[in-house]
Amino acid sequence: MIVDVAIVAAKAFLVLFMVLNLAGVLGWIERKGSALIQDRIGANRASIFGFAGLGLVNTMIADPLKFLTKEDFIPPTGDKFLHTLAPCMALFTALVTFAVIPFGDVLVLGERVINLQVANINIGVLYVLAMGSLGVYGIVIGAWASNNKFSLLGGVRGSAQMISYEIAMGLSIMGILMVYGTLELQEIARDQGTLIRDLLPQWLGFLKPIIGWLPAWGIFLQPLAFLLFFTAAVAETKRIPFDLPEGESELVAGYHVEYSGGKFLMFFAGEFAEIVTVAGLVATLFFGGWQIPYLMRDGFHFPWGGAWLLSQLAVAALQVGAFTIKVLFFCWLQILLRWSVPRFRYDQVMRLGWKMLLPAALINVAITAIVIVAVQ
Amino acid sequence: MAAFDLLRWIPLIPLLGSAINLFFGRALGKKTAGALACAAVGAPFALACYVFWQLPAAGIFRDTVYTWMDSGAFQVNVSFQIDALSAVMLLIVTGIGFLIHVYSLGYMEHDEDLVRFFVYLNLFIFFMLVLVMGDNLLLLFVGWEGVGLCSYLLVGFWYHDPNNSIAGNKAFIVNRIGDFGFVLGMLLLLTELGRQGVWTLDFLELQKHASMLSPAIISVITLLLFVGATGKSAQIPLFVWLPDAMAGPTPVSALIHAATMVTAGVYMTARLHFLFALAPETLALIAVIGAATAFFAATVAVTQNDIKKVLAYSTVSQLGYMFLALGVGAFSAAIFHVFTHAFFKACLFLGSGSVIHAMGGEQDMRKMGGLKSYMPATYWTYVIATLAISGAPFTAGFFSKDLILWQAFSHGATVLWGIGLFTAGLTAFYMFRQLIMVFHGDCRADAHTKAHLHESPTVMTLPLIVLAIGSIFTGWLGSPEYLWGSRWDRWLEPLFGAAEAHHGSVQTEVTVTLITLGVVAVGIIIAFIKYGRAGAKISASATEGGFFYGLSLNKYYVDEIYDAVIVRPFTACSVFFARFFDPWVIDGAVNGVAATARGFSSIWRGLQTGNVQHYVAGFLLGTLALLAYYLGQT
Amino acid sequence: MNPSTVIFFVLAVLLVLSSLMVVFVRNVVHAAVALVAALLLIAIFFITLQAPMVGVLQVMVYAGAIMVLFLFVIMFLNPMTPERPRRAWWALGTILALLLGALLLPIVSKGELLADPVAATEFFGSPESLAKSLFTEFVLPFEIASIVLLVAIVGGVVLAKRER
Amino acid sequence: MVPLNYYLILSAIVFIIGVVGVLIRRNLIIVLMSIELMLNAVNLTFIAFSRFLGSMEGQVVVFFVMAVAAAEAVIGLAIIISVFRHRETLDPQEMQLLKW
Repeated sequence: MIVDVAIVAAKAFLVLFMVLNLAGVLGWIERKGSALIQDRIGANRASIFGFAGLGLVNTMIADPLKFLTKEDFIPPTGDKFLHTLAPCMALFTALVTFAVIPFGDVLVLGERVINLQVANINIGVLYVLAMGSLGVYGIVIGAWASNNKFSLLGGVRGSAQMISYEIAMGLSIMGILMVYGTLELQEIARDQGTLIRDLLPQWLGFLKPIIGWLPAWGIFLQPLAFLLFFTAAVAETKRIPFDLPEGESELVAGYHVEYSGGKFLMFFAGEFAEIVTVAGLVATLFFGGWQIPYLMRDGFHFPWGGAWLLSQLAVAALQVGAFTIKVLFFCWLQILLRWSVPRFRYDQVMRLGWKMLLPAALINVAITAIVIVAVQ
Repeated sequence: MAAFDLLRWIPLIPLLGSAINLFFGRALGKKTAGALACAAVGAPFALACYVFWQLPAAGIFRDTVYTWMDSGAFQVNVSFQIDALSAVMLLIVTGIGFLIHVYSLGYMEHDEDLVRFFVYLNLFIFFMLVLVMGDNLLLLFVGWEGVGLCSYLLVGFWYHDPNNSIAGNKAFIVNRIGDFGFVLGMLLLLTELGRQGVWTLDFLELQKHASMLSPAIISVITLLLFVGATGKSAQIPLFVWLPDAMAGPTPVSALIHAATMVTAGVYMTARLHFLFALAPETLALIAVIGAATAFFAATVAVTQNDIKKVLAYSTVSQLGYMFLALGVGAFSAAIFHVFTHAFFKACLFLGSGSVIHAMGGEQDMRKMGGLKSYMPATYWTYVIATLAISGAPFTAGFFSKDLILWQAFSHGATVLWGIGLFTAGLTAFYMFRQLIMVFHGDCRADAHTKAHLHESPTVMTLPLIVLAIGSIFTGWLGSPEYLWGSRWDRWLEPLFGAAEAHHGSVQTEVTVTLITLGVVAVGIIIAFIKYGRAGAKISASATEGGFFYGLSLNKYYVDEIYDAVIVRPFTACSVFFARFFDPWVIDGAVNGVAATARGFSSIWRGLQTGNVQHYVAGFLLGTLALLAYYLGQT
Repeated sequence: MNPSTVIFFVLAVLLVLSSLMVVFVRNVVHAAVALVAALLLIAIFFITLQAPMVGVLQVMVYAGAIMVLFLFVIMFLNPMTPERPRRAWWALGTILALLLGALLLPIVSKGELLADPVAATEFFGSPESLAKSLFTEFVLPFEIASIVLLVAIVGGVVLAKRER
Repeated sequence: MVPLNYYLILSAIVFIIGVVGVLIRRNLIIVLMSIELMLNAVNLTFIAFSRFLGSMEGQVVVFFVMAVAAAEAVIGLAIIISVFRHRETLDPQEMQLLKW
């Protein structure tokens, strides 16, 4: 009993630690990446006792320190309680989402079977969506509590945008749910270990030599859903090109214009945590999660014959490593996106969400249903 | 009896034609709409011919479409039935209806409202077919009312002239009086038979059970039904609407007010012959009224100057003949006259229409004359039809009218026969008077009209020719026994059976016929003497013709008498009710009820505050009461 | 008192407190936030009652969508005029509500205490079981609900659209 | 295991609190929120019965209640917006034109 609790606590701590640190790393990557793209040096001032060589470490330490030592300003006409509650909610929802994302298969230690996932609940996907929908409160409440017109505008924009894109996001996941037939993320990840040749029906047998060797990852089975989900998820993180709630050039800083110090750090960290979460979700739903193609529990089994057997611990390490690399890749992709694309206009954001993503997601669901019936 | 699903299409096709023209007529355009309307009558005519051809083998065709009402033992079906009698009427309605539709294409060509005209006309055909094909009295009544409605619509067709609307109203209202009698008779029949345990209005059932009623009841029923017949068929005292109904377009006069609708009373009486045969008193009354109407209308027709009015009174007179035949029990003869009369009277009306068309709307015979040379086709067909209605030997009218007179004579109604005989002479006189005034002598029209005189187009003359041929040869079907025998009686024998036994010898019959021919000849000769001479005085007025002439010219002042005796007192009474009874008693009662309700609601309206939360509180109070009740129960 | 009862009472007290806040707090936004809290607490109750699917749906639909809509409208209108309470009406309302409580509580609190008559299975309350009843027995209400939602969408657009 | 009655009493209390809100508050948005509170109290009862009777029907009903509540909120808020545009008030007691 106590050991179980301890294992869960350890996993939770590990995940929290990783995500938060990754958020810090991402902060540095973003600075350096943008500098790279804009042909400048960037983020080279942080130094520890005059030593500026370790840019990553320095920035990771200096950023939080700077925020935490600044004055925590609350607008006198604002709402003190809600002003404090808002960033907590933003960070909280971003962090707890990661609880259901599996970062590896089961690890068997003696008699104990450890599921490499903080919480394995049978409605994991819905949980993700539910937490995502709670994320909007951080913005809305923070914006209102600041009692500032800019932030209120940002909050209104943010709530409308997030509600709009939640629908497209939920519907785009629907295709994945239909293909894998489960709401459990661990199950989804596990199902992606099979190969497409095992899914093809008799009358499509001629395709086996062509695409049969592909793993049954979401990206291959639901390519449209991936595009839709990734777009909607980026919109949910409220980053460029969807940063209308912040809109630095129009709303100054939107919903967090009245935030400073530690509370701003929480918004800041929440945003990066969201990036990590989105990356984890995309990896889990569409890119096999912790799967490495042809890696079974006892090692590699290649479709063209041959096997490379590995110990169980090595397999687990490989899986966790694969997952981490995938997550990092998608984090990098989002940052690249941010610095490459200009901001949408607000009506364009709404049109994209309601008139393009939503119908496309519905069509995807319909086509998926037809194909599933045809294949069965 | 054989079921025959095709029957329902006979009335349905005209109804569909009417509906299509009603909704899409304007879009289709005049030509297409007219062609459609003609086709919508032509197709039923073809069907009717087929039915007629098949009928002898089957005896009776029946097509039950659906159950209209089903109330306990009483059931009414929408069901069509064709027997010998219906078949004859069916052919008249569709055949002559088709000819008149074709004629209307030409006659109404320049009218703005041609589409509306054909909508009404097709609707009329539908209702008339329902009337003659219905297998029960109620369905007959539906058709009866429907044709009345169409008659009203068509009489007032040119509603821009208020006189036309008034004529339409008059036709409708006078008919309403007759229909009231009809409804009473029908209800009495239903309830009296119901009292005997038979709830039905079906003709065959009625015939089977008619003998269950007491003679007195049958007399009342038949009298009431006859009141309906006098309205629809323009008999004394309800004939006044028919001359006025001539305000409608002439094809309408030909179709509705000569050939088909006005014979509905005759048809109804013949259809219920089994009832009427059981009521000798009613039959006697019918005979007297028929003869009186025939004579009376003929005397009016003698002096009329309007070409259509003459024909209208002539129609009334001929209808009188039919009722005379019905009254003496000669149902077959009556229907035979309906049949022949339909041809020659339709021909006469259409001919007069052709004349009016040529004269540019002029209807006064005093302004016509000498048209013979301008419109030969119209003239010759008119001559044939005039000969037929006058009863010239071997024309249709000769056979049918002679048959009626012979039947009256042989049934011992010598006085009625005498009246009929004299009327025949009058008929010959006024018809030839009209022929001479319109077609012979010098043209009295003004120069402008004269310049435009022309023969009518083929679509109008062709029906005339067909009808003229019919005016001669249709009569040959019912020749007396001493010539080549009557196919007609044999055709209707299964229906009317031995009701018509011929009395008297062939010598007597020939003698009677010769007497009739003599009277007719005298009438014709007088007409030629009085109007045929060169320079004969055509325009006569009431003052110079003597007392009787004036009386006749003014239609015996019947309209004025009705106005004074019925219309004015009735109007005065209505005014009284409108001024005093309605505002004080009726409105007072209605307003009083409203005021009472308002008085009470003023007490309660305080509850409706418009405040939602008050309502919620009320809601809650109700819930509390329910909960308390529940707690008290357990 | 076993742990589950303790958890129940903690949650129940929180729920009642947040409900009271919804009704008695002056500030509309505070009330809305309190309602969100109450809804989340109810969702937790759902999950403890073996209805995880409905619980998560509660979070998604109520907390995630409906309440955001409320907040959105509150910010949109920004109604800052304070209410003018009427004492008499307050008293009446409170008395009526207390009466309702007095009548309702005896009903719900009497009768035998049911203690888990059915051993709830793993399957009970799962998405599969919910879907099974939804798409077999209740498929007609389900379709009707979709129509209701469609009508609501159209109605909402029509009502809130600024007429030109 | 917590007895069923506890849940029923809890939801009754929440329900009554909702009733009070509907009755006394003079802000339509809060009234609407109180209605949501009442709906949720009833939902809790349904779920509790569903659990203690071992029947899925309670959960299905809650599912439908949510759908209806969503529709109700949308329409209610739309009405509030359009009323506020015309009258600049959210007080239900000032919206009483609909009477005799």
